[in-house]
Amino acid sequence: MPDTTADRPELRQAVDVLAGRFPGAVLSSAVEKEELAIRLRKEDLAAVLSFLKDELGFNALDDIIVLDNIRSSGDGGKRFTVLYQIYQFPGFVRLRLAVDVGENEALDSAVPVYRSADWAEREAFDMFGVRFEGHPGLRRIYMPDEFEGHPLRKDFPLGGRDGGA
Amino acid sequence: MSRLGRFLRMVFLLDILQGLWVTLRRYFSRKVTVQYPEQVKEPAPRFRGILRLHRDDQGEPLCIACKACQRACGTNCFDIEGKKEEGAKVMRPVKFDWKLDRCSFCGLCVEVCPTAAIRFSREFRLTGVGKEGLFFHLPDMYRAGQDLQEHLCAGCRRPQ
Amino acid sequence: MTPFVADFLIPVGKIAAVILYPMLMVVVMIWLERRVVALMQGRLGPNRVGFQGILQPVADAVKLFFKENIMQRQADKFLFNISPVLVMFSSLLAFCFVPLGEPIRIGSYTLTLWIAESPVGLLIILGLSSISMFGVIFGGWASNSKYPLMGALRSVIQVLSYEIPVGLTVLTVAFIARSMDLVEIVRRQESSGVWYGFLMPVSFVVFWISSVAETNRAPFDLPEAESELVAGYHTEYSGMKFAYFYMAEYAHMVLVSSLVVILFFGGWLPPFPGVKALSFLHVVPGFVWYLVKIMFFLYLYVWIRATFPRYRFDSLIRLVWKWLIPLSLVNLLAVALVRYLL
Amino acid sequence: MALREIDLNMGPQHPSTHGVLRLKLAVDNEVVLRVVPVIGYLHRGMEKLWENLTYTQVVPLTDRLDYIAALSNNLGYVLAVEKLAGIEVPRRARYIRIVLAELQRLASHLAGLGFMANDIGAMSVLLYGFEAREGVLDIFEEYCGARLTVHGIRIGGVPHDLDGALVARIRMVIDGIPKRLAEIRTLLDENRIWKGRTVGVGVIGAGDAVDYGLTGPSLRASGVPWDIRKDIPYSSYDEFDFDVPLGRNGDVYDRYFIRLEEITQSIRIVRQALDGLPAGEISAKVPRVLKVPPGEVFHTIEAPKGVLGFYVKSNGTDKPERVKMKSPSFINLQSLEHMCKGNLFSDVVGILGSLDIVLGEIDK
Repeated sequence: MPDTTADRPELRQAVDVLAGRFPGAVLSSAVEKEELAIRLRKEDLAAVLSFLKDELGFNALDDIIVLDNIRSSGDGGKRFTVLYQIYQFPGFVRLRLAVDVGENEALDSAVPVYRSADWAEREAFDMFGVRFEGHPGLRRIYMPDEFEGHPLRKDFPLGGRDGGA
Repeated sequence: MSRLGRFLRMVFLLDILQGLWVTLRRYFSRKVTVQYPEQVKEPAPRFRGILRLHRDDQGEPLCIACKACQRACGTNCFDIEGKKEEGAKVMRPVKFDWKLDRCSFCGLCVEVCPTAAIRFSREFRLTGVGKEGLFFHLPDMYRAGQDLQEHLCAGCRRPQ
Repeated sequence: MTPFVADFLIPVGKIAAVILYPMLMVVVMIWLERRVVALMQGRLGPNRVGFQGILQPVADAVKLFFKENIMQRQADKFLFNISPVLVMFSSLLAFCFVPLGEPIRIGSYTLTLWIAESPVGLLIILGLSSISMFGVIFGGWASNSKYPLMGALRSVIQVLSYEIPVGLTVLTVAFIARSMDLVEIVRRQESSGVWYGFLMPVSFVVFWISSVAETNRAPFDLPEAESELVAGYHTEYSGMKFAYFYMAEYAHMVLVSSLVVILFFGGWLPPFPGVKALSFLHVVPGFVWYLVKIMFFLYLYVWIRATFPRYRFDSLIRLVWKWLIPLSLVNLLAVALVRYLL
Repeated sequence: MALREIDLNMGPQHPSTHGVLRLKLAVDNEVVLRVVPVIGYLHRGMEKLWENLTYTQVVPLTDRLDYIAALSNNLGYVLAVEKLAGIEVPRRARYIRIVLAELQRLASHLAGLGFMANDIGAMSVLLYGFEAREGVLDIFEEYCGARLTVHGIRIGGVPHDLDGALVARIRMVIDGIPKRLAEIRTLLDENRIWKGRTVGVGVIGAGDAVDYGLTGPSLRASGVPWDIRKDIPYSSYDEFDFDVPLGRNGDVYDRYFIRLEEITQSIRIVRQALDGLPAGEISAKVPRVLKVPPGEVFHTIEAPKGVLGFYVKSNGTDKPERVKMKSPSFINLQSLEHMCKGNLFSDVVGILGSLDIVLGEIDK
């Protein structure tokens, strides 16, 4: 099987360009399991996304993934990590951006950059309560509007709050 | 297709007639309907029907109440308790509850069973009246799926 | 024959027949539709109730009869209740004017196989079939619900459009036959020795397409398009009221098929009425010929339904205004010209 | 003006919403002004469940996502876990997976075409499609004992081998499918009503399609050559010779046509895989209690509905820390409003059908 993402020079290049353009934005970068992951500063997210799309040609967003770090972060770490899985085609390059966000903080919305982020962000909001500023209509997507709480958070009981049946 | 061809097709409704021809041909072709319950489509040998506990040739239960299936199950279908009788070599189940309503017939329990005691029968008729029929206990587990064979034979109207 | 029989029993019997005959055809038609569509799709269809499932429609009717009649609270009560009746009534009434065959002579008494013969029978039937569309429109509107309303709206436009080519093509028949009396039209076809369908194929095709559209049948079944409007104008109806709509649709189909047969395919005449060598075909009673022809067109209805996708609203309107109406106008002109010259 | 606009509720109980989708439509008579999809009626919290199950126990649950193509979900998840755990799958198992996955694609497309045609009013096509699909489901039953929720792929390999009888059966079934396809094509391809309902309807251009994140046949119908099987081959897809059919206009007709063509291509791949079926093991050695080293991975496959992705993060135990599924239908449904705006109400059902969505996958 051909190696698709492992240590391709363009990946390194992308990181370098990014770090050069946004000094201090890239907190860390790593290639793990043939996938490039970049950890970003929260404030730079929107700018980095539009830079990646417009100038480096990452034309599509796969998905937005939220991780709840309540058990692992413990002291001082931020509650959520939001992952942006973006890619470029043709000439497949895949990139994962990670942004840490606290429970009461909001992220810049990616909708102005990637239209497909609309529902993904609504899902993240619905399931975890991560808020996105500048989203054109951030409301629940799966759960009923009057639902309280965010079911995918680690502290939400598996069987539901009434214990499940 | 040429312009003229397209025009002729349009005026003489060729596309319409072709469509009618297809359905007319199918009108006389073989039908796929299986007239259940008179006819039964026989399930495949590997069909994942109701779970059944098997015995060995001597009629001894194969199950050793190791609870591997209970652990493997993703939907908590099983509730098993074993007991080792005086002088017996292995444990035997004294309680083997299986909840059909929770089962998704994924086959993880069958795959982990070390003695091949629990296996799928080909019984596909899972419905019943009332909830009681969905809870299988130890004696039921040995009988499960037994009467399918007679049913199949009645279905195809072949002598047994 | 006593006056009692001639003046009372026979008319009553005829009236009963005019109700029973369409209903019987409806039963056959519902069964035919479900069976034929199933067979064309590689299935068997209903085949358990009665011989080959022929009693399935009866079972359905019994079920519907015992079902609860649900009416929306905001529905217009009067119109909601009257519209299924209107649809059914006008369809059945039209059958009074449909001749089923030559009069039968019993001694001195002549038994006509129609209830009323009118010099303008054709017009009356067309009028009545338009009235049945009022039932559809009222029903859709009175339901006070969106899907039925949209179904009714579609129905209005469809009827408005398709009445025109129907009227224009019927005129050509009237020109040739010099009559609007249905019995007379058949007799003219007998005397002229050729069915008008072969004389005026364009008229026949236009009339047939338009009447499929007028009966709300696939591929023109927009007012009740299942995958779009749920059930169209009768979405809110249940029980017997729904059954009225359902049966009326089939009764209408039978009516339209009868009209096609009478106007274009010689009614109860055997094939090639003018050819002497085929006169042995007269052995078969006219009524049988008539039924065979009707069944053919009913079968065609079902066949088309099993085959084609549904028209979209705009292409349906385009079809009638850009193709059928100009075509029927030219056709009318041509027929009139031929008639004038000959 | 106030009266011209009607709010129309389509679903969650409606004949052509493919499950429990609700569309809030604003229509002006028949013209669609706005479409707002409301989803979540089938939300079962799969991702929450997965976090509380072992890696092996998750597999049968993925069946319930896209239940029209359950096997593709199995494959997507299993590949992600294997990548994370560093399990090398034997070549024979990879080939068997491809046979199964392509058969599944075929079945899914046949069903999808049927639903789409049924929505547009050609109901016989649905039955013809199902008849052909039935043969494929019979193969699945023969192979792993279930027809719909197959659970036909395990971590490390496949549960059963393909024996000679089954191979012969598969060949027989796929030899019969072109005939059924020909019938469908005669009924629809040139039919004037079908063309009137599909050509130029629900158009989405290449640029918009990419921007909306559209994937799968719906994206390729807009002329974007993007097929994971070709571009990032997984599971030995690079050893096969097949074409990626492309559309030009991105309308409903193209989406219909792409699916037809992909069925033909799938048959080609299945034939090649059966011809070149390598000998060997059908499963790698996987410990009974699979503990995956800490790490994270995002793996995508080309499912019948589009690009299906699984993000798996492990914490070193036998249960995943987080599994996130990128479902193609979820993303594809977002572009519905773009396609429907300005079209007629009748077209909404056709466009929805052409997107080939499955609510089990959207709602997770």
